[in-house]
Amino acid sequence: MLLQILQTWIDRFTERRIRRAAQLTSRRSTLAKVGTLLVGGAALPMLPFDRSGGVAHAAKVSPVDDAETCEYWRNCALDGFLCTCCGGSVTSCPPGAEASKVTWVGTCKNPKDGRDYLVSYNDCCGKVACGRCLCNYNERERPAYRMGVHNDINWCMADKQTMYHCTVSVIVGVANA
Amino acid sequence: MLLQILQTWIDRFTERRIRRAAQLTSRRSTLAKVGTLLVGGAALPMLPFDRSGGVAHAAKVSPVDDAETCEYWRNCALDGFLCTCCGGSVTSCPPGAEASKVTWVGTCKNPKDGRDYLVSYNDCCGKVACGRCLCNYNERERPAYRMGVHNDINWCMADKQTMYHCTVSVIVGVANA
Amino acid sequence: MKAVRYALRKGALIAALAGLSQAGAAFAQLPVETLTSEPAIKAKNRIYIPDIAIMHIADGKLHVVDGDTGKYQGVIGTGFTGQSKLSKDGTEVFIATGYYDRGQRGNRTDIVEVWDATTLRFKYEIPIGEKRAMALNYKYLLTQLSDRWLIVQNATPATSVQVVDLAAKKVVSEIATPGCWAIYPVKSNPNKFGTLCGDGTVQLITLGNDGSAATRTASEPLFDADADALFIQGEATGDVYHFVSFTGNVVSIDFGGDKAVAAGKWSLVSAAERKQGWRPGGYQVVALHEGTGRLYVPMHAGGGEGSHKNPAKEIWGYDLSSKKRVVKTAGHMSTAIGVSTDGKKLYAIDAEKASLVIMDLSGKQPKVKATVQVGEFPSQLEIH
Amino acid sequence: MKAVRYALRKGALIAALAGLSQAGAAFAQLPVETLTSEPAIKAKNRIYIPDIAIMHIADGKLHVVDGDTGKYQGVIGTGFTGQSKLSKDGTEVFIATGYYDRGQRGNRTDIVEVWDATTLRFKYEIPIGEKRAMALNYKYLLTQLSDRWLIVQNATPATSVQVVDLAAKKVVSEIATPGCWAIYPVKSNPNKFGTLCGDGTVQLITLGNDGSAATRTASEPLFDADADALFIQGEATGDVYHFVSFTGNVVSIDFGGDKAVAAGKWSLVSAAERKQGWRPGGYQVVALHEGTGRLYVPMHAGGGEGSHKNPAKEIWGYDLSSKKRVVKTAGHMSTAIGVSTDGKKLYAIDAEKASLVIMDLSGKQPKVKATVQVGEFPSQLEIH
Repeated sequence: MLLQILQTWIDRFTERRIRRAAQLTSRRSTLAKVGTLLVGGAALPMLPFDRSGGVAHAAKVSPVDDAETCEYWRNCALDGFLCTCCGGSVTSCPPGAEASKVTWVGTCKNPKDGRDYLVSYNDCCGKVACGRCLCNYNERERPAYRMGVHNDINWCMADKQTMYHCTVSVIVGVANA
Repeated sequence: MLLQILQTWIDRFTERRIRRAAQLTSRRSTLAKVGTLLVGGAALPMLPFDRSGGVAHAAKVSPVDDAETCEYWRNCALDGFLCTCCGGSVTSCPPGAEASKVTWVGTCKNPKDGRDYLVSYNDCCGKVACGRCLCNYNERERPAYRMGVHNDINWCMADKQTMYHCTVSVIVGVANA
Repeated sequence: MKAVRYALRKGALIAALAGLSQAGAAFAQLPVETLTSEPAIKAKNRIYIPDIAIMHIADGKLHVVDGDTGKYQGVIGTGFTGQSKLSKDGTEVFIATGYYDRGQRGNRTDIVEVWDATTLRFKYEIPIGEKRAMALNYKYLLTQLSDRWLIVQNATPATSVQVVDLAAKKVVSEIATPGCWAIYPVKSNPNKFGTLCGDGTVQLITLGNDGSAATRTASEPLFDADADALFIQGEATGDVYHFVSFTGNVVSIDFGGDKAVAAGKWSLVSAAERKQGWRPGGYQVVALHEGTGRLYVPMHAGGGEGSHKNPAKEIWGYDLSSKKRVVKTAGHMSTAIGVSTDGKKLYAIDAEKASLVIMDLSGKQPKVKATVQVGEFPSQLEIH
Repeated sequence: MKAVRYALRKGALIAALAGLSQAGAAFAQLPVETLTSEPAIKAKNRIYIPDIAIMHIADGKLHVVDGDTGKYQGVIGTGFTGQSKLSKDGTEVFIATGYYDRGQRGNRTDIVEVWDATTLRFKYEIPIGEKRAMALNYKYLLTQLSDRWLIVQNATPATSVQVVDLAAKKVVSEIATPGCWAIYPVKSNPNKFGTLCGDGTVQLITLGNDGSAATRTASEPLFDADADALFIQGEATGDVYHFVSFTGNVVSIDFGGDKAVAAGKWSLVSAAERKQGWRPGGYQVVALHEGTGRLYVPMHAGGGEGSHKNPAKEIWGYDLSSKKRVVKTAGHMSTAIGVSTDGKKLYAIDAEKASLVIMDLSGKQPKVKATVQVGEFPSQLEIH
């Protein structure tokens, strides 16, 4: 599933360019190790620190299953504003915002069933930054030489209207199914 | 001095329009009572509350004469970012910012000599908001039907580049000299 | 499952995983999901809260919150010191704003944007003049009189208004209003508005068919901007506007006739309270429910010259006909308040925490029902 | 005079005024002042701190701070996810950024802006393509190779770079760099740069006179992006770049030859520290002073998969030749660090407080000299 998603955007945006440079960096090299990357990473403690200047979620008491908190399991690699706090949900953009065409995919363990799910972190686009519930988790995230698993970039980048509004976390499969 | 300053901008920007509407609201009516306004107002306690989301001056310990604090005597009617915190001073705009052409004038008591000084609150213009040392004091401030003593407006409004950057507090005279 | 998750977070990995694999058997695998966009906000009663975002003043916002639950509904960017106004039918939001083509610099464009009030989608824009007032968000700096007339406050700093013809989608006139500020609609006449002037008079202007000032009258002096200035925001019952003054008087002015005339003056504060410096303070200082005749004001103690924007220590409520205080409740550091259209909820913007406090008015005293953090520098609220 | 002011603030007005009029006699009246603009920043040593301002992401900022005192010097707006770079001669700041003509919407323009580094005034702009990477501020996403070549990182998400000819003031070529990221200048050759690739290789590209890739080589795999990824930011001694890896290794790579080659690998952490999860973390994780051969890294304990952006619990310093740790000091919750050009000061961005911490390195251990709050989301610093 992850490979399929990555494939889709690779096909859509980079095919021609990749062909040109194929002798140097095969497409496979960009993707080959993603599979192994998804397996085996342990859910180690993260330091959730508030960089929102105290404006966002700092004072919030967070029940574990609250999708409006950074600690919600699907957000294990989400860097940005939770759409759940912005008028959307984990699977929907707030009114007036458009889901990004391209995305990156994280792998998060659901504590309820112990399964590792592939989570698509689409950005919602075309509106001012929501500014609420700023989160920053980075499980299995990598620098942008592994673009498909990088989160320090605006994933609205391929859209006509690229303003970053917030981020959803949509289940797109199971990691090791 | 205050009347002179007000006169300057009135002359510059509104003469024609005021003439047109002279039968309804004489220029004098806008200004007549400013003189009395300047006299007698007591320096009562203000509630300096932080609306900057904790980002600006909240944690600052402020000696009385520190021009980088909201409590500095010249800031008795300043609403905005102190240029002293932004790379400028009480009488100079930070590098790259331009002093506003028009301004409003406050009256502040200097605790050192007991005199009431007329203070010109020029905005510095043409750059992003400085974002530091946000203050909000309002001695003798009035709603915008008394535009010359109003501070809830961008005083860069008459400049070619109107982006609001920060505010200075320049002594332009003594109130009751 | 909390214990399991806790163990995981503590790094007791092996034990936790053993626990999880057993737990896993009890749960069905979650299905693959489909990503959508919310077509529109769901809340029936909405509060629209403009935010000048002074730290990033070119990037203001209009936040939309559920007036019943406090749940955040969505946002519209409002540009550089944009003023917003819900359309009379509640289906659109007007935003008078401007942009530089390089953010902080470059070429400037001033427009009225028209947005859908529930889908929060942009519909169209109308070019306006550059005299637009670049002011903190206040009610009455952008006013819709009728389906046709939308009036934009100007300041250069000379004051005037520009008249937008919503049918023709253009500015049709500029009307000088020197020494005057704000645009108050007059319910009985969709072509008429009032404005408060620094000499204490109220001007009434009636638009002709071309949008120019067909008639204009000035009242006698009705207030004293030096000794007891009126806050610019007031609320109306019919054509009678109720303003409050810096020292705590209610000044009612009838906008319905040829000239504006005094329609009563009374004090919010007793002699003792006046002595203690109880005064109104904030940016939106009058909340009025016309049906029940309840008027609310955010009050602070120890006030004096310059305290008129101080946040509230208490909110006081009055019966407008008897002029008696019937409510005295916590102030929530508010600088802007409002009442729901059914009169059953009181809203307060906490300026210190940048939050909206929703109070239930059904009991004897207001009771906090929800508090939601909203934006950075909210100074106004508009109730749908 | 403090007592007098205090009395005033307490409202003991009459007594205070009596005191003041006597005090007044002792002070000359303050003169009327003249308003000016500061022609330029005064600090000799400056730190340029980019801020994505994610709450208002269209309105980023580049803050300038005095590297000796921490005094704030000024700011430049950097638009929507702008990347900034001081020019090689230190007189200009390049900003690769973009704007919509209606803030959050409308027509998009992408440019490189050239600003004066001390007057903080805009000089001119160069149009660039819309593929510009809209990324968090990181070093090496905008790189000046020579007086002529300025290279802009692209992401669509396919990766490439665009080559700006500063003399011609235009983009002259786009070079595909699929699966690779960042632009590392090579000191020995002003037409050459390197880039890190996800397969663990390093590509070296040399520009021809027309700005296209005249030569391109790929190294053998030099790191493992799965097991031990390299942070994208590293620092060079000569042509040798020193990167650190997620698990705490230093990986040195020589960019000087035809192909990039390994130039040493060693561990920042002992076996015991590794077991305790001591790892590098942040966005700018290597500070290097070439003269003294000191290398600093922000470290956190209890780290593991996903902790690579955690702020520092401690900052560790090493002697690059002996590979021995010589400094162990407080971390200041930093996620970005740097050393002054004279090697005498260590700078750290406290990500929690959004502040710059200036440390004096002249003693045995770094000593905090000043702390200054800067912006909202600083993730990088550049030292003049």
